Amino acid sequence: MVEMAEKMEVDTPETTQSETPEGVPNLPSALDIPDIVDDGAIIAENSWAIVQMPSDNTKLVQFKANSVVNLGKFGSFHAKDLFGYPFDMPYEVYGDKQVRPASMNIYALDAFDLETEEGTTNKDLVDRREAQKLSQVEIEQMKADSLKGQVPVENLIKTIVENSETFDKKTEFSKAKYIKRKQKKFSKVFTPRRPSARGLCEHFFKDNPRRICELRVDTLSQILTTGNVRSGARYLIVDEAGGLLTCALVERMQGRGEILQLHDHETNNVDLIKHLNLPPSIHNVLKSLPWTRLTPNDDEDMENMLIRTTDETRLDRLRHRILTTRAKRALLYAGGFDGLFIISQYDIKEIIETLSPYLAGSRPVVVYSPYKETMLESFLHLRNSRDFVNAQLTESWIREYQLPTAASGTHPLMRMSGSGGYILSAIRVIDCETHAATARRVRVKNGKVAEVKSTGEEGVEQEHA
Amino acid sequence: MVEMAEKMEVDTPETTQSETPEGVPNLPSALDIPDIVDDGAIIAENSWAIVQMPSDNTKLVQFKANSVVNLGKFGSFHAKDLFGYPFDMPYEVYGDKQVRPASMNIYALDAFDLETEEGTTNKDLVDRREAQKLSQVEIEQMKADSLKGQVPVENLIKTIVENSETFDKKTEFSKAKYIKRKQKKFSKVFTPRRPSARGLCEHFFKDNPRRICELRVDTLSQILTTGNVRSGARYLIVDEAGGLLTCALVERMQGRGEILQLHDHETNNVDLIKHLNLPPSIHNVLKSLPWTRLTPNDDEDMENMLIRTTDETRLDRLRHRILTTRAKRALLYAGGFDGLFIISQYDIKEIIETLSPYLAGSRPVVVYSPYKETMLESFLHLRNSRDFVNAQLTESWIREYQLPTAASGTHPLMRMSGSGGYILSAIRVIDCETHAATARRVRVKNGKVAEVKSTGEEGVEQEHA
Amino acid sequence: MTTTTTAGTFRAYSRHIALGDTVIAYSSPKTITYITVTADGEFCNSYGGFPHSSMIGKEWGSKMPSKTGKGFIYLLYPTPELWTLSLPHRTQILYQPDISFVTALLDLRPGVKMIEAGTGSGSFSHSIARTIAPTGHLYTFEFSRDRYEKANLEFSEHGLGDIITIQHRDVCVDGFDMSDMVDAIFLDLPAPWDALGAAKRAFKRKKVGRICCFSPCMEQVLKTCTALKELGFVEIQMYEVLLRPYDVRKVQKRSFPKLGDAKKGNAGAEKKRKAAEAVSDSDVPGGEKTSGEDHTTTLHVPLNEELITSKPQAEVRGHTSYLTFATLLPQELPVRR
Amino acid sequence: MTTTTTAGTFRAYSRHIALGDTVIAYSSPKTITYITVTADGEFCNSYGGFPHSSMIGKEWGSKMPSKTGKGFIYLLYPTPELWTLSLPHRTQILYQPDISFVTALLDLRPGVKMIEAGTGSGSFSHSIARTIAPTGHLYTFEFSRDRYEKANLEFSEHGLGDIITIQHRDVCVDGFDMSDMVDAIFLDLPAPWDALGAAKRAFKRKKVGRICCFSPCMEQVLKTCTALKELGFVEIQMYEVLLRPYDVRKVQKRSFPKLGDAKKGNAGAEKKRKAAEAVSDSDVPGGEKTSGEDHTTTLHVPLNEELITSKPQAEVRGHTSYLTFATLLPQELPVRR
Repeated sequence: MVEMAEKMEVDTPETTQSETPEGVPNLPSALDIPDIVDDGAIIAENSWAIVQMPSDNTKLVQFKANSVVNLGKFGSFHAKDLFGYPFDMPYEVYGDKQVRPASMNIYALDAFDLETEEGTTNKDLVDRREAQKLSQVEIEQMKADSLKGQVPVENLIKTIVENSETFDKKTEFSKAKYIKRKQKKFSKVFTPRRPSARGLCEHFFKDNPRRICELRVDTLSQILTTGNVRSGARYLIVDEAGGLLTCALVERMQGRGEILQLHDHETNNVDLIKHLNLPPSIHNVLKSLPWTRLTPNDDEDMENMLIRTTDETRLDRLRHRILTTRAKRALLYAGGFDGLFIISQYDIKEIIETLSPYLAGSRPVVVYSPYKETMLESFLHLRNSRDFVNAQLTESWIREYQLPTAASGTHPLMRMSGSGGYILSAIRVIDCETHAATARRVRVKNGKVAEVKSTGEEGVEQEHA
Repeated sequence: MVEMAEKMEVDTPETTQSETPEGVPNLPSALDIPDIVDDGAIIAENSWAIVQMPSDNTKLVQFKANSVVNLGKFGSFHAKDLFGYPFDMPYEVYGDKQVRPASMNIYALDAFDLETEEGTTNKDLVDRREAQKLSQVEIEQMKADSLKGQVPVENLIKTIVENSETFDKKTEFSKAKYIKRKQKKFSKVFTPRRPSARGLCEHFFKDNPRRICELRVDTLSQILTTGNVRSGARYLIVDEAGGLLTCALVERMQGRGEILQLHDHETNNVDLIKHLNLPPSIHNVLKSLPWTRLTPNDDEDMENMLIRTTDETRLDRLRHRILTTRAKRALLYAGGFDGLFIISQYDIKEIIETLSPYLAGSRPVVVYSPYKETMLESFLHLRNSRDFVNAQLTESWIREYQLPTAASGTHPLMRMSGSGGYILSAIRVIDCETHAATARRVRVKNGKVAEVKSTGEEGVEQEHA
Repeated sequence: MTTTTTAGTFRAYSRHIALGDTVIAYSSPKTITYITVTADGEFCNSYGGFPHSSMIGKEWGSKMPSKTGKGFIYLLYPTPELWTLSLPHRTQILYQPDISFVTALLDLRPGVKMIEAGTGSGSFSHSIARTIAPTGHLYTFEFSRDRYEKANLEFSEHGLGDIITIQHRDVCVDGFDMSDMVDAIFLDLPAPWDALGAAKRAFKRKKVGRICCFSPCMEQVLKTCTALKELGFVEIQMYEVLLRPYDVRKVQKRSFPKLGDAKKGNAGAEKKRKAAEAVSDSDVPGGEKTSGEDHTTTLHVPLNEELITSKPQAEVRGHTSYLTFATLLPQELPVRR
Repeated sequence: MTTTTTAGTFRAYSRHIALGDTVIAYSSPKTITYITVTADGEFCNSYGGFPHSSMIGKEWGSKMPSKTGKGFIYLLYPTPELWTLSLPHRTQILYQPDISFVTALLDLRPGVKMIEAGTGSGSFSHSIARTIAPTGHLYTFEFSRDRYEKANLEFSEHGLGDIITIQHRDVCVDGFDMSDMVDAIFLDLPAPWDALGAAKRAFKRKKVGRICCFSPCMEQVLKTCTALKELGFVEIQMYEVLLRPYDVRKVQKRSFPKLGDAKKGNAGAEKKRKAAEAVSDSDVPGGEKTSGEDHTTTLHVPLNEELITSKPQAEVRGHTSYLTFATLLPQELPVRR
């Protein structure tokens, strides 16, 4: 357990993407990554966690060696005290910024002596204030004891409930609500969840949905299945959802395969990936190429370039950058990708037209957007195209229930998410009447034609000016 | 009961809308209509009914004195045998085209000895054909007896179920399905439902949704509430849903109030209304005006018209038609309507702009469309307009459940309607900064200005050339 | 040609606001309250005062500035639905989608005689009265004395006294004390099964009756269905109805950054080329850090190309109640002619 | 740079069809079947024959004409989802929305050890194998001997033998005979509560475990929840997931018939005026009967103005199952460093 924890290091994509600066860089592909499912289950120095608080709100936190994690009114604790403990189980803040695994009794609370009494109604309880036998002083004393770790939180709450004069007259529903309220008020139990694409999706969908293009977890799950995402495959991706979709792909690939990202600007904004606590090797599957470099730019023309420096180190870096860019472009032109994933504010139809030639036959294109209207034209395009079959436009719908375990009746939650976005998908096909069997001519936007041989396992790029 | 039944006469809007041909016609308004709720509950000669068959399919049928109603494989019967009986209860076909009230036992069928046995699974029953102890000859004999009325249908089905060797091994769900299937096969029980806007909506939504613009019953119900539809009010309506919305308004007004319909062509297509079995007087609330006659046409200029006939009867009809049209137009221009309802393939924004000046203050405009996209521009218009508040665009969602009374588990139906359309609504307001307090200038499309005094209870039309 | 005002605003539409009318003071879809117009009253909100006297004679729907001129309200006509939205939530109210659907499936229309229990805030009672007036009648029952008194007063103030009869009664214990009287029944009770026997007696014996039980929890539904079945109700059906409200907004159509644009010399690429040519200080592979929001330098965005988009509101109502409907067939077969 | 084909199509993507591969023969979204490619086989549909030998070496996704040239099929790669669609429905299958959501909420990924019961058609098993390969393992249990044998054969034909272990067993009676072994469990059983005790034992003792019970009926959910709670599972949550598919079509934007058009003399109004002026035979007030479809004569329709509209398909799936999830906390607290 300890060894595993010590192996963990947090690393951002920026640092892991730097390659050896000599000659044509080998784009690293990590094939023999150890099974990391178990490794990540333990909290280590610099681990990120999605901390779920008693209020059910979540907070994205990095556990640094010297940091004190502040949960607001729920208290604070020294991060290092959790190193070596598992993620995803409840811990309790007590005493002076101390922390320990929480008693399992906290979960028993919501059911205790709440047998069903159907007769009780809330008719006569409206507008009546709660009557409590304990004095405020007594309650404060118990709170202090609980904080010091002398009284378990569940006992505190149980005592308060038992001393409520109105509690018995409440309906089941009101009782459950009452306990939940007290729990939120007194409990200092939190769960540091191990970040995953799902966890990040749930966290940001609540906390800052715009950051992830309002992509909801069920919709994300549909994208992965529709795209047949698996370890060892090679994907093309345009991810303007902060990197959430990239996170999901990386997680399902676990270091095997390849992801080529097309993006705006010179650097790729897939910030969220740093929260996944992945070993650096995992990041090797990720490569990125800006849209503006799909064809060679003048600044890659080293021979005719005005160079003001004579510093060899800088010149090496320049050479390296140019060669890396060329290698990535060659990777794209080689084609034969196993899936194309798009979340973008740009015209979806143009992106599909530009990138679908690089998809292998019978591979899916999957597009997500929070606005259906932005995909309607592309849907018609895919449905009418000879290059695609099975075009579909869907919306995922999800409903969560309140369950009888919460000591009141069973029904769907009274509030739900209105929308989790829309998915457009289709499967790339090879229409033999328009495509030669052995080679297919790929029309690139600026009029150049790249011929891609698809007879062997290796796509060979042959560029004609 | 008998008297009520005899009072019933079926009448189509075409015949009821003809007015007395002398002079300026009084647009009839029926104020003292007797309560017709009870009258319509009995089947009479020429009544229309929505006949619900054992298959749960429905059929729209008129019960004429000499007609034989054919329910296809479920048999046929003489319509007149039902005259005087109530709508909405089950009847049974038997013998030679005979019919009688069905035994209530038919409803008990779906539950009989189907106690819950959770242990049973369908694991080993897949692909196995049903084993029946009765021979085909025996079953045919029982069917014949049942048809002659000697064996009640529920006994027939019960016998067949009891002789099924596989029945006991079925899961609850399969048992319920089995009985339902047998019911559909042997039962000759049908329910003639009294047509209502709801019934017509349900029938056509299943049978021919295009006829009613795919308007679903829950959406229809939302329109009526959003439009504050009530007896005694005055409504403007554009109904290209075959008259379904008009039916709903007429039904909720029961002869009190006024409906002015704007429509294409010279006659108004509100065909469905004839199915409501309404007394002629009810139709008096309905008036209609074609779009092309919102301003006077040349063919209303009797003085300068080329007249080829000298037949006084025809001339009278012509005069009457012209005067009626003018009276209806005056009715529109008088304004002060209590609601504007629109189902139309035309540009919704243009219709709203044209008709909303005739809405009284604080009255709703309610638009329905099966396509949300056709209303988006209008929504933005209403939201940004100074003449409207509370603009809303909604979609109704409905879910039906299979209940434990059907002897298997409780869950939502496995198939549901995907869409019942969209509703756009807003409330007309009077912005005092742009409208004078006592008179408001109404800009009519062709540049004319109609000034509507709204100081008194009567709107007075003053047209200026 | 126009309707005349009867006693009480709620009975029929009128054109102008009169003394004693209930007025909906509408500021925004979320800020809706009600006012009863008195001779010398004044409605106040954070923008100032709105004297009742200035409301009288105004057309319904008028925009009214506050005395200070800082703000305004719209004076709306009190439809049952607006009135419901204007209520301080004394108890759980029925929402419009449920009200509408129940009204349709109980076949409510002028002339219908009906039972409602409990009355609650009277919100649905107002809707029912609107739909069954002028010839129908609503018998409504309320268990809580407070709510009974409040609703009773409101019904008469709103001119609905001849349409609605309210009684203070626990119908689960004491029933309705009605027989052979009504066409439709609506039960919003924690234990509707206790009232179903009495409900059955209240239905007209020679007519088809319709009932609806409104229950938030599945456990209640299961129990209700069993009871309905045992009492001989047929065509038991259960539904949920919800409304999904949409937000609409215009988005800029962004054209995809053209391949090879860098060569053709658009501003952004030009800038970058120069930066690259210089290779002086900012020579990190991958170059300049640009903020995620600033796309303007690298893109060709054709101006004024807009797309109207819509999407469901982020958080919507997920559940109100299960609506269980059933039919009671005539208990006496009518004599045939 | 490209993946190499391992034994069995399902294990990894390949570029070209080979002998022994499973091929999805796709004619339309509703007409999908599967073929196992043999040396001398032939696939036939109503358009004629498609010899297997001609498939070999073709790129996945190729359009293949029938021998007669009358029709064609697309030769698609067998993703677990397409394979599921191609199955004759032997038993109720799990649909893609549920499969996707369960996969996400059980945190499946390469390396996960998992239990599934029952195997059913093996449809979900294929999806699970795709997601947990190459380092994870699925233990799947099937009660029916027929289905067990069929699935067992399929798993090995599909090259999934080292990822999936299938056993013929009634887990409700005999349990899983596994302890301290798995990260996740999926139960699609009529009475999952009978298997929950064994499930609890099968979870890794020092890890957090996730379970999902798939049940169509509410009664099953209620019983499952009670059992989960009693066994100490926490964070019990229940969801439904559905997909709503949309139809898209272009509609002609129709401009509203302009007021006063009749005067300005558009064709339709002109025609009508003439008819009216004549006042000869068709002089019924209200005039000519025109069919509801024929709007062209009276309207100004600006040509080529189109609006792309979408709406949900008329009939969609309304329910598949309730998905009940729960967490089992570590049964032994790990030793801290």
